Amino acid sequence: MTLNVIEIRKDFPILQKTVRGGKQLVYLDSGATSQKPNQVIEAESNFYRLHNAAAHRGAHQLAEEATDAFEGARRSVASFLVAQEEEIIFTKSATESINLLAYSMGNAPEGNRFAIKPGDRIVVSEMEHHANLIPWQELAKRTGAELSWFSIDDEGRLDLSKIEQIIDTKTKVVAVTHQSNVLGTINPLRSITTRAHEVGAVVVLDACQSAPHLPLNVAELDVDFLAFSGHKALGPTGIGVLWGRAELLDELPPFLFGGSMIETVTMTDSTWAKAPRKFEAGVPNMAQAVGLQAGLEYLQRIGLSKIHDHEMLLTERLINGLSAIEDVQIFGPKTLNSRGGVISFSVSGIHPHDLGQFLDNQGIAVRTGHHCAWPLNKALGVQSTTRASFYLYNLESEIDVLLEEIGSAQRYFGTKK
Amino acid sequence: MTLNVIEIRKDFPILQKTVRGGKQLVYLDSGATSQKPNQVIEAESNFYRLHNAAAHRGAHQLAEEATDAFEGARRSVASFLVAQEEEIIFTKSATESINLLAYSMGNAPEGNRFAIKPGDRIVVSEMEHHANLIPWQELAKRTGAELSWFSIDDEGRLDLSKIEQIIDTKTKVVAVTHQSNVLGTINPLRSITTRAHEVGAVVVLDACQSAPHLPLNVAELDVDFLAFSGHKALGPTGIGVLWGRAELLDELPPFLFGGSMIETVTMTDSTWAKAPRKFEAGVPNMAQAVGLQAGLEYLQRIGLSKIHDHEMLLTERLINGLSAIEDVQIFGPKTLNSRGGVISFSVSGIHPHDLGQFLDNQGIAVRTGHHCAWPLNKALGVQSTTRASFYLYNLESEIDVLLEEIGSAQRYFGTKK
Amino acid sequence: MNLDHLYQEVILDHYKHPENKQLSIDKDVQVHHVNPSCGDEITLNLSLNNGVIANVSWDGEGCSISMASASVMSGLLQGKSPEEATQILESFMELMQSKGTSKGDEALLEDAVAFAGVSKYPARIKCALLGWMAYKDAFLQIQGKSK
Amino acid sequence: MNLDHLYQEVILDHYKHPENKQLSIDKDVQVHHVNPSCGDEITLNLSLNNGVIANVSWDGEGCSISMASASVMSGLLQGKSPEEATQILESFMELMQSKGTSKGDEALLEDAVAFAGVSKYPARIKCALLGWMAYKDAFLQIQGKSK
Ligand SMILES: Cc1ncc(COP(=O)(O)O)c(C=O)c1O
Ligand SMILES: Cc1ncc(COP(=O)(O)O)c(C=O)c1O
Repeated sequence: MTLNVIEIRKDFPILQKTVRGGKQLVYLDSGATSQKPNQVIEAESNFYRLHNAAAHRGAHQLAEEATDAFEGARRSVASFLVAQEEEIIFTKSATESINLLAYSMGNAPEGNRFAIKPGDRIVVSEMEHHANLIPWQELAKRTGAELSWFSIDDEGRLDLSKIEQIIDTKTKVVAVTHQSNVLGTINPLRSITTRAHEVGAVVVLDACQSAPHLPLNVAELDVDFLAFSGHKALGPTGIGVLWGRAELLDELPPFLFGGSMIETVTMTDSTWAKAPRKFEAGVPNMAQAVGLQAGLEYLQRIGLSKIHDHEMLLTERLINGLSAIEDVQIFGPKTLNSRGGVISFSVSGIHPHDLGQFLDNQGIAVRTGHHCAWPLNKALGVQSTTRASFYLYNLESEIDVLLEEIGSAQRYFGTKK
Repeated sequence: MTLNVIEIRKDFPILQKTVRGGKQLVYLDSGATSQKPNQVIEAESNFYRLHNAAAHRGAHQLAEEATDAFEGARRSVASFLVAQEEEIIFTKSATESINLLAYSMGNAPEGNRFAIKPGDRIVVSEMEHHANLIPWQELAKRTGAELSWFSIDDEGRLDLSKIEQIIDTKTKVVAVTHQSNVLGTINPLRSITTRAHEVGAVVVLDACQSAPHLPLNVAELDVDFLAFSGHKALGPTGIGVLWGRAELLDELPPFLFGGSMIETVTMTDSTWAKAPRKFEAGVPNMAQAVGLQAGLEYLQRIGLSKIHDHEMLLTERLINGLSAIEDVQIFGPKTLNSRGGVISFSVSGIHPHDLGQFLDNQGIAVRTGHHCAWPLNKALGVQSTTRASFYLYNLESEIDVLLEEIGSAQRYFGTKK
Repeated sequence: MNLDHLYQEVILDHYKHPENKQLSIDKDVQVHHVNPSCGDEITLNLSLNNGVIANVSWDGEGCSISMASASVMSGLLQGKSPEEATQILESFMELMQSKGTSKGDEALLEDAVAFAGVSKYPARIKCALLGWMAYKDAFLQIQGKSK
Repeated sequence: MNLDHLYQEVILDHYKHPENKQLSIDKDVQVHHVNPSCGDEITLNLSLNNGVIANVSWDGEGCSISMASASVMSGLLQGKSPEEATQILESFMELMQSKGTSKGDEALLEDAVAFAGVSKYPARIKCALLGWMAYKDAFLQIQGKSK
């Protein structure tokens, strides 16, 4: 293991916490939200203590400092994604980022390349998080477009065999997740982007589960828009990112209307500033942007490849361990290629809620339920699963504790002697 | 002065700061954003250090704690507005709160009470901040409704003389500000709400400049929706509030789509949770909600009436001082009744930007420009103004410093000997 | 924390051997409820006869708490008058909101007092209430119809 | 900080006595630019003749920095070839981005080097550039037309 996890853990105050009557916290729910290092907490606090003022409004020193801090955070996110500064839009969450796209496209007038009309097609997949499904459902309903989707195969991978029919020539948008938040599957993007661009569609990537865990480079990914949430990437709550190609952001109409996104305003008409300002109405979430910068810089200092490798070590250990337990079913790829550190499973005879409760009682935090991917659960033929998800601060020994306590749960609920 | 400003200032670390080469900061830009007491900074940090997890998702102890913290913040905001808990929606800002309303109304199907059709009317005023103007402009454009507005009179007050014509029987929405962020005018709401309700319209109140400075009670205000931003009320950036009457929120369609706002989801259709969850898609801005709670509790501990009284003392001192300077013009009410602690003015021969720069150089932070209320500026016949705005941490001596330095600026720019 | 406070014997027994867990054809209404946060679901058939609850049958998929609670509820309400049922329902809801401070009214709730421990786990209260809310909804629908 | 670095004599002089601040009828194009963050605005008329800038006239309302900068710009570019003007424009923009580290190329920028101090005040750079950007836009429009 090349990651010094013991050292890393010292930066995360919450990991020192005990729960449920003195039990050491074992946090295996980073897929829901990551914990925060002191560096992030301090960055946010220091913004308030030293530089707080309304960015881009006012010519006094604090306003200058706040602007510098906020725009510095933008540069940092741009470098994290290997993108241009003006291509980074700060939102409140990935959910908002994707809704922004769907609403902005809905606002596009005829003639605009994003205008969607009856008969056009929007393509998603069966493994989407609700955040990358429902905004498109609703856009389809508002515009009269048709929603189509990729199914999943037995291993929990996208079935791309009918890609030419699914991404047909009427397709305007293809919105897919980079990594499934339930299965851990990392999707092969090249064939999707190639086909989408062939028919003139834009590709929207939900990078919520990949941006915090893998080195990304938007040019190499060849997608057109990308969204992720700060809180899953060591950053604060209340901040998300939308990246879009500069020339596309240029043409995309705005979403939220208000201060700072305008060029001129009269009582009846307004014109818009250039991106990214066009998409950032109101006094922005400055402290959160600065906190996110600290989080992303922390990740880059450790190295995203190293973090991914570490997570794959843990993943291997858990997959092997689970495979050795009778009555356990793993959903999603059982091999390590093209997957990340998210493992969903079920234990026969024990409902995920009960398993989760038992584990919680032992100090282990996992997630149970449909993980905001209800259609995927239906495709898997289950109502809910138990999910363990990892990050740079997880120890191999935590996997062992989890495995051991799954056995204890089986004994507790009487499904095994 | 019943407020112990000296003691209060000790809670605000940034007020100890010096700027522009050792000058004591005089922060007179709270109308743009307020400074934060340690209590708020700590509340946010402590959430990350002790309770961080995804609220409403997962049954482990941290998730329970995060849920409690987030819902506790909701209760606190409800008590601040004397409202019901389920009536409080957390957004990222007042700008989002108002856009939420405009988009949700735009999403209303025929038959829904919020459905807006060609020929319907939306009423605003000439003194609106862009955040309470452009979302309605755009809604009008999308739906074919007509936008009408109240003008202002010579004293900078709403001209309600034609209220019956302006709020006509086709009016669906009346969106007005409680207090102007440029003039300081506090608008008389009773005649507006009475007339609006008479014709079956809902009243949306932009309380950005009032909620942080006046004791509010939504029932007494008799409005239907109310929006304000956390960052102007001692709270963190990245959090806003939308309050709406329970029965109206019930009928209002959702805005952002994604996790946690659903009841059921299939690939083609979804149904929604009840308010407030229906309007809070995604992992919420939990730490910011908790920080806002600390901010509002701080305000309540001091007492909002006392805060308002204090600000009026400062306002009186500044109005008197400015009136005594030759070549100074005040925009907005020159009397103290129905106004708050926001004063815009101009000094002949010195452009607001130059005045602001000069004051900044002396450590005084004021705002200059159109203050995101461009149409109001046109109505006033000016391109920009200089604005001083106060809060509980401002000292009378700071007013004196401002007045003195305006004189110095006149000498510096040669408009006075 | 001792998990046994949550998972009482009674609960685990009902989970393994649920009562009335087969939809009866004797029904005035049928309702379907889901817990949106986890996907647990229940279908419930309810019939009234001569002013008493004649039949409560159900089917569903969910955790031990939700299934056992539906089982206990179905047995408890059978044969009761709507007024008695409402009283029981209210008493159960009160217990759920007690945050571990109440043991429940055993005279009224019988086996359902076993769920007292759930009230200490806020995320599980919805589980325990799933079947009860389905009953309440079904009853209101019958009432609505008869008007 | 010494404010005199920002408000050079030259700047205040041009502010009080601006050059070419009256729209000339001799124009090939007219452009109107605003600074959205403060509302400052400028209207600029530009004409080319025989491959040189024949006339730059303007009118506007704004702060000392924006008005003085437009004044200096208009005098400086008059009579220059478009190539020379572009060189001057680029040099001025570079100066604005120098964060106080550059004094500016006086041979090229002449009086415009007085704006060097502006580069230390990020919020004011847009003021100093308002007139220059209007010129750039106007020139591009003329070029576009002639194609
Ligand atoms: C009256 C008024 N309305 C709306 C807003 C918008 O608030 P925010 O930028 O926090 O969304 C502001 C402040 O900028 C304001 O003063
Ligand atoms: C794959 C995926 N997409 C979208 C989201 C939504 O992110 P958020 O709730 O932060 O907006 C999540 C996380 O909840 C996710 O895992």
